Amino acid sequence: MVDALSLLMDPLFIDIMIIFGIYLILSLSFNIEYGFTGIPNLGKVLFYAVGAYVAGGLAGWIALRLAAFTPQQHLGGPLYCAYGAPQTITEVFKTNPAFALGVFLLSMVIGAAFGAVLGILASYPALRLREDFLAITLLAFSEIGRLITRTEEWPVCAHYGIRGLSTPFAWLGEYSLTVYMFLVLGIAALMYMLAEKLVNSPWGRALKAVRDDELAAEVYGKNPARVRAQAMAVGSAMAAVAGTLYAFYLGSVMPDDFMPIVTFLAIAMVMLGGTANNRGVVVGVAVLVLVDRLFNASVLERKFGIPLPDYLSNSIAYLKYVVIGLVIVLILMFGPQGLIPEKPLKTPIVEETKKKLKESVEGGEG
Amino acid sequence: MDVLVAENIYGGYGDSVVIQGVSIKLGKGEIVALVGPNGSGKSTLIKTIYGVARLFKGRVLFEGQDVTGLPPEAKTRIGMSYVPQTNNIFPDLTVQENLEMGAYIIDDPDKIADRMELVFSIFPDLKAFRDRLAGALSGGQRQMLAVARALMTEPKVMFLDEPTAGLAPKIAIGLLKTLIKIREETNIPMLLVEQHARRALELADRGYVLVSGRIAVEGRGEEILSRRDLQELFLGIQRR
Amino acid sequence: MRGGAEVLRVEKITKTFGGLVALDDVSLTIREGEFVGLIGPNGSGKTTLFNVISGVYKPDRGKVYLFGEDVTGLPPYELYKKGLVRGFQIPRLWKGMAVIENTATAMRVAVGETPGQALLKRRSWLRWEKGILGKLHEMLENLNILHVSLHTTDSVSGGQMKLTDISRALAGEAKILLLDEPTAGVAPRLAGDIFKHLDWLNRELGLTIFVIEHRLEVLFEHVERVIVMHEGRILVEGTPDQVARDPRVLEAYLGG
Amino acid sequence: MVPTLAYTVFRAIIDGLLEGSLYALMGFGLTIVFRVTRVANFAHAEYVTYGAYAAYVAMVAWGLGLVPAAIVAALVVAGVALASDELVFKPLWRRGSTPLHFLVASIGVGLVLRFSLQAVAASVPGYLNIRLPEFPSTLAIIGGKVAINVVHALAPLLALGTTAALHVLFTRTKLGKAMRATASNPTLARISGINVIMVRRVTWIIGGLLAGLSGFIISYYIQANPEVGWNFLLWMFAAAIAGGFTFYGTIIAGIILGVVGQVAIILAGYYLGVTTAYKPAIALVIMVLVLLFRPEGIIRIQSLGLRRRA
Repeated sequence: MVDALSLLMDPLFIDIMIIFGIYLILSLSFNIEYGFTGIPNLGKVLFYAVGAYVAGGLAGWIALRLAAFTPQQHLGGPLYCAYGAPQTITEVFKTNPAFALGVFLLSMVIGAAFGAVLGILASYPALRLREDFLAITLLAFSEIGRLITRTEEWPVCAHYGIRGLSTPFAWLGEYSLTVYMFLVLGIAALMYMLAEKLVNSPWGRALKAVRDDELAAEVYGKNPARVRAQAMAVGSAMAAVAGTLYAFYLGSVMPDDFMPIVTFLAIAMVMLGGTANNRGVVVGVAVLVLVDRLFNASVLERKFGIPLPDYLSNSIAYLKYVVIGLVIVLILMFGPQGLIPEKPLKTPIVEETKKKLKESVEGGEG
Repeated sequence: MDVLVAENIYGGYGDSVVIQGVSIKLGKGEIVALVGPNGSGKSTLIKTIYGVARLFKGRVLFEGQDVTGLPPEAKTRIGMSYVPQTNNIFPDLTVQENLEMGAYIIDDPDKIADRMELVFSIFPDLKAFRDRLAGALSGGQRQMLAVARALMTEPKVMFLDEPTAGLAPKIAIGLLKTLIKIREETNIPMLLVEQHARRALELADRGYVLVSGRIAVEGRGEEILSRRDLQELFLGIQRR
Repeated sequence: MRGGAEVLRVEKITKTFGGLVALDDVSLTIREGEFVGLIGPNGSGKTTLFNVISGVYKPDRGKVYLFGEDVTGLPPYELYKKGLVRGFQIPRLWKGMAVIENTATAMRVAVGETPGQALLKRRSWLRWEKGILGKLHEMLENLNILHVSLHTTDSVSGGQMKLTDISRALAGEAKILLLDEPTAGVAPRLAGDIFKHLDWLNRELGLTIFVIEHRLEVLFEHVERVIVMHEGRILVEGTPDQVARDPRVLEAYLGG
Repeated sequence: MVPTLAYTVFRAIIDGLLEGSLYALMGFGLTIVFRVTRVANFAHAEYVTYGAYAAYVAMVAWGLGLVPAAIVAALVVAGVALASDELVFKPLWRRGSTPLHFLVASIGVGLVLRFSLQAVAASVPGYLNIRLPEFPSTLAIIGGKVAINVVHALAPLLALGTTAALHVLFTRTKLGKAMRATASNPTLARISGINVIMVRRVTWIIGGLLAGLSGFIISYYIQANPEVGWNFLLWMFAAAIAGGFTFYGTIIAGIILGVVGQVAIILAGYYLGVTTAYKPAIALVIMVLVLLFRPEGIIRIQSLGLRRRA
């Protein structure tokens, strides 16, 4: 009992669980787009960033209004970029539970809405381009986005970023992160169920139809442009939710947190687990989040007492990306289906047919 | 001795067997036409013999030697030359470069030059356009180039898959006449798949009529054309 | 000759690719309840005509009318809504999906095809799926692919792929069905069965069918009217007997 | 004010030519590999980085001169490029992977290359930021303001030289023609008896050689780090895409992109107050616009007639 409690308060454990939850949502969203619909959204991180920035901007702005904050020295850009703003924001989080919880919910809703709209806009090139060029275009979109966040003070404070956020449970003091972990895992579980319900449906079949043969899908009444826009809307809204969770966890939103490598990580997770299989994605995310968090010198040395030679302690943070790159390559070469391959969608058409076929086999034997 | 003998060929794609036990042969200097209604498997037969389509069963002998299962490029090296129906030129290369690539397996430059001269004497049009991009040629010129490219390898036998497909009648007949000319000058035997059965049977020495993956009739061209059941044969409506 | 109101009318369609004239001033009419065959040598423009009718290509000139309505240039999914379904010569199956899923995806879904409905109208589409199961199983049973209905379509045999494609065309609940060589690559006996099935649909359900077919033997047994194309034009039109006896048809096929 | 602006623009053109030559060299490698093997190779960026590091190691650790270092860089990267094909892309091609799979695999290869270098650089002192010890000397100073360095001449000359050499290869040699033939119609190339495997190898080697040279120039020109190639990735794709993946189109598009990028950002800063931080956006926007509205490219040189077909 004591052990369980200390585990629940353990920063590394909390960190792994929260990152797992966030990446699970991000990877599920990539799976809807890439796995089910065949849109290679190499710009995934852009929509993740949208959620994070909406959360940061909204929380910062409202908190400062509540605290009637006036900057001593204004640096340009919105109020929350001002000197001294982060401290004030943190203070409001700590003292005003209604604000903290309210702004969290609001950010998720507005962030998801922003993500969805942007996703629909970004689905436009998917009509005109071959898959590989589409991938490059979407990657370019996300890089343009990052360039803007790095450069513009309004509304994102440029390289200074939006700081001073906290978890919506900051007012709980030392239990804040533990409670937040449960919230993140809860939302991730909800998103998993949502994703499962969404794709195991006639809509899921429409997605796969557009993925497998667009012209045939058209002949049977599916409008590929609409189907893709829907997939991108759903996927991008989910990615934005993941971004919101990330912002409240980390407490800051910085442009360089949204490099293409985040997208690549999500790709590796989906491919390892199994494209077009949400259960597989859970496995893929679990494995690679562990790699991501445990390939860390201070964790290995201080936490687990594993001594590392100097050259490893300097380089281990980079080696994890080597592992991720290898995962992508090896999966493509030796098992493109991933650990858990794609299966027929779980709708009555398949489930009842399974039963019927089984009965007829048994009947035949008897 | 026959140059090419294909015995009891079963061929097709994936797991569907289109050619159902066909045997054909090709003698020295012979032009043999392979005709038949749509979907009867003419192209598939030629592809199966050459090794582009899947061979399920049967044997291919070339100059008495068993070449069954040899990959297409190896067949090219031993003197079997193939003109595919489509995508049969390098559109981004000039006419001359196309011919050079046809002669890729020949190392002796003098031999290539001789070959090129021969080809240009047969196809004077190509000589005029030698520096033009093949992709810019007209349909008829493209087909000539395709045949010319295949001739560059010094083949001992040629497989032609519908060289006149999509050509206007006059140009198509011109091309077929050129094939006769090639035979006169080089004595290379040819296996010719043709949609236009009448034209093909009139010029060929012998013909096979393929119906539903089987040989329905074989014989000399005019023999086939004068048959009373020609209509049924070519429309694939066989009344037994 | 049967035939009621006009279902499909093609008026003076011309379609060129580069310099090549694939369709040259083609006009034809298909009436309700008809079973019509389209034949002609390779490259005569049959598949291009189907592609123009079904919205895959836009014609250079001319009009396509469906139930009297001008549908020229409408995308295929709009035509599907109006009741036109077409098949392809080489089955274009959704290869990552099971056989039965391919069939089900082709059905006219009432609800559940958008993300919102998939979630919020769950009960309603679940009911729909359970409701159509019997019909679906019967159809696959008839086509003799029920036993492989849970295999993905890239893992079944060529013949079964063809049958899956046909099951899809049937599931589309078309008012007019365009089929491009439904028997290509299937065994002769199966080809006969497929046509018997089409004949049944045509007679019993009044489905209008327009079919490209190379196996004239089978085709002529079932259709009441045959249209012959040659070099992008309509050469002859008539009953199977008339067509089979017409010397122009033989010349077209021999390519004189 | 005007003379200053004029000098600034002149400076921008000089720098733009240098950068453009780099985009051309890198984009060309991307193009040739894409044309022959259908791999849209993200790892090409990493080849460039490896070129920079190989040149540095050759000069600092082995004490070689500038020219031998350039040769070492080219050869090492040719080896790396060839190895990535033999180990990854060729096996994938054999099992019938799609172009998208190639692209995703190349991301994986890129990650492996970049971060294993990153890991080494992090544990060897002095390797996180490198610059060749021999600095480019000044060739001329124009108007007392604009210094033209050796590297400003070197890059365009190298680009020109390689173009000329490749032109000879592609039009005069059997091997070069076979490469073009394979790019044009792979099936017919095989039927004609062309050794497509050999063609493939040579293609990767040439792509690698050019990337290695580019990396060498970069580390001669600016300070390089393990991410330096990655920062050029979208520029090289922009050059290849604007050039319609034609051989000469890519080279010309690359040079134009370099000059336009530099000049446009200077002018935009001067007249509109846009910061130079937006320079990469020019490449990105051009690339996206070309892909969306003229996917066949804007500068397509057909004298060698290498058109891109769907």
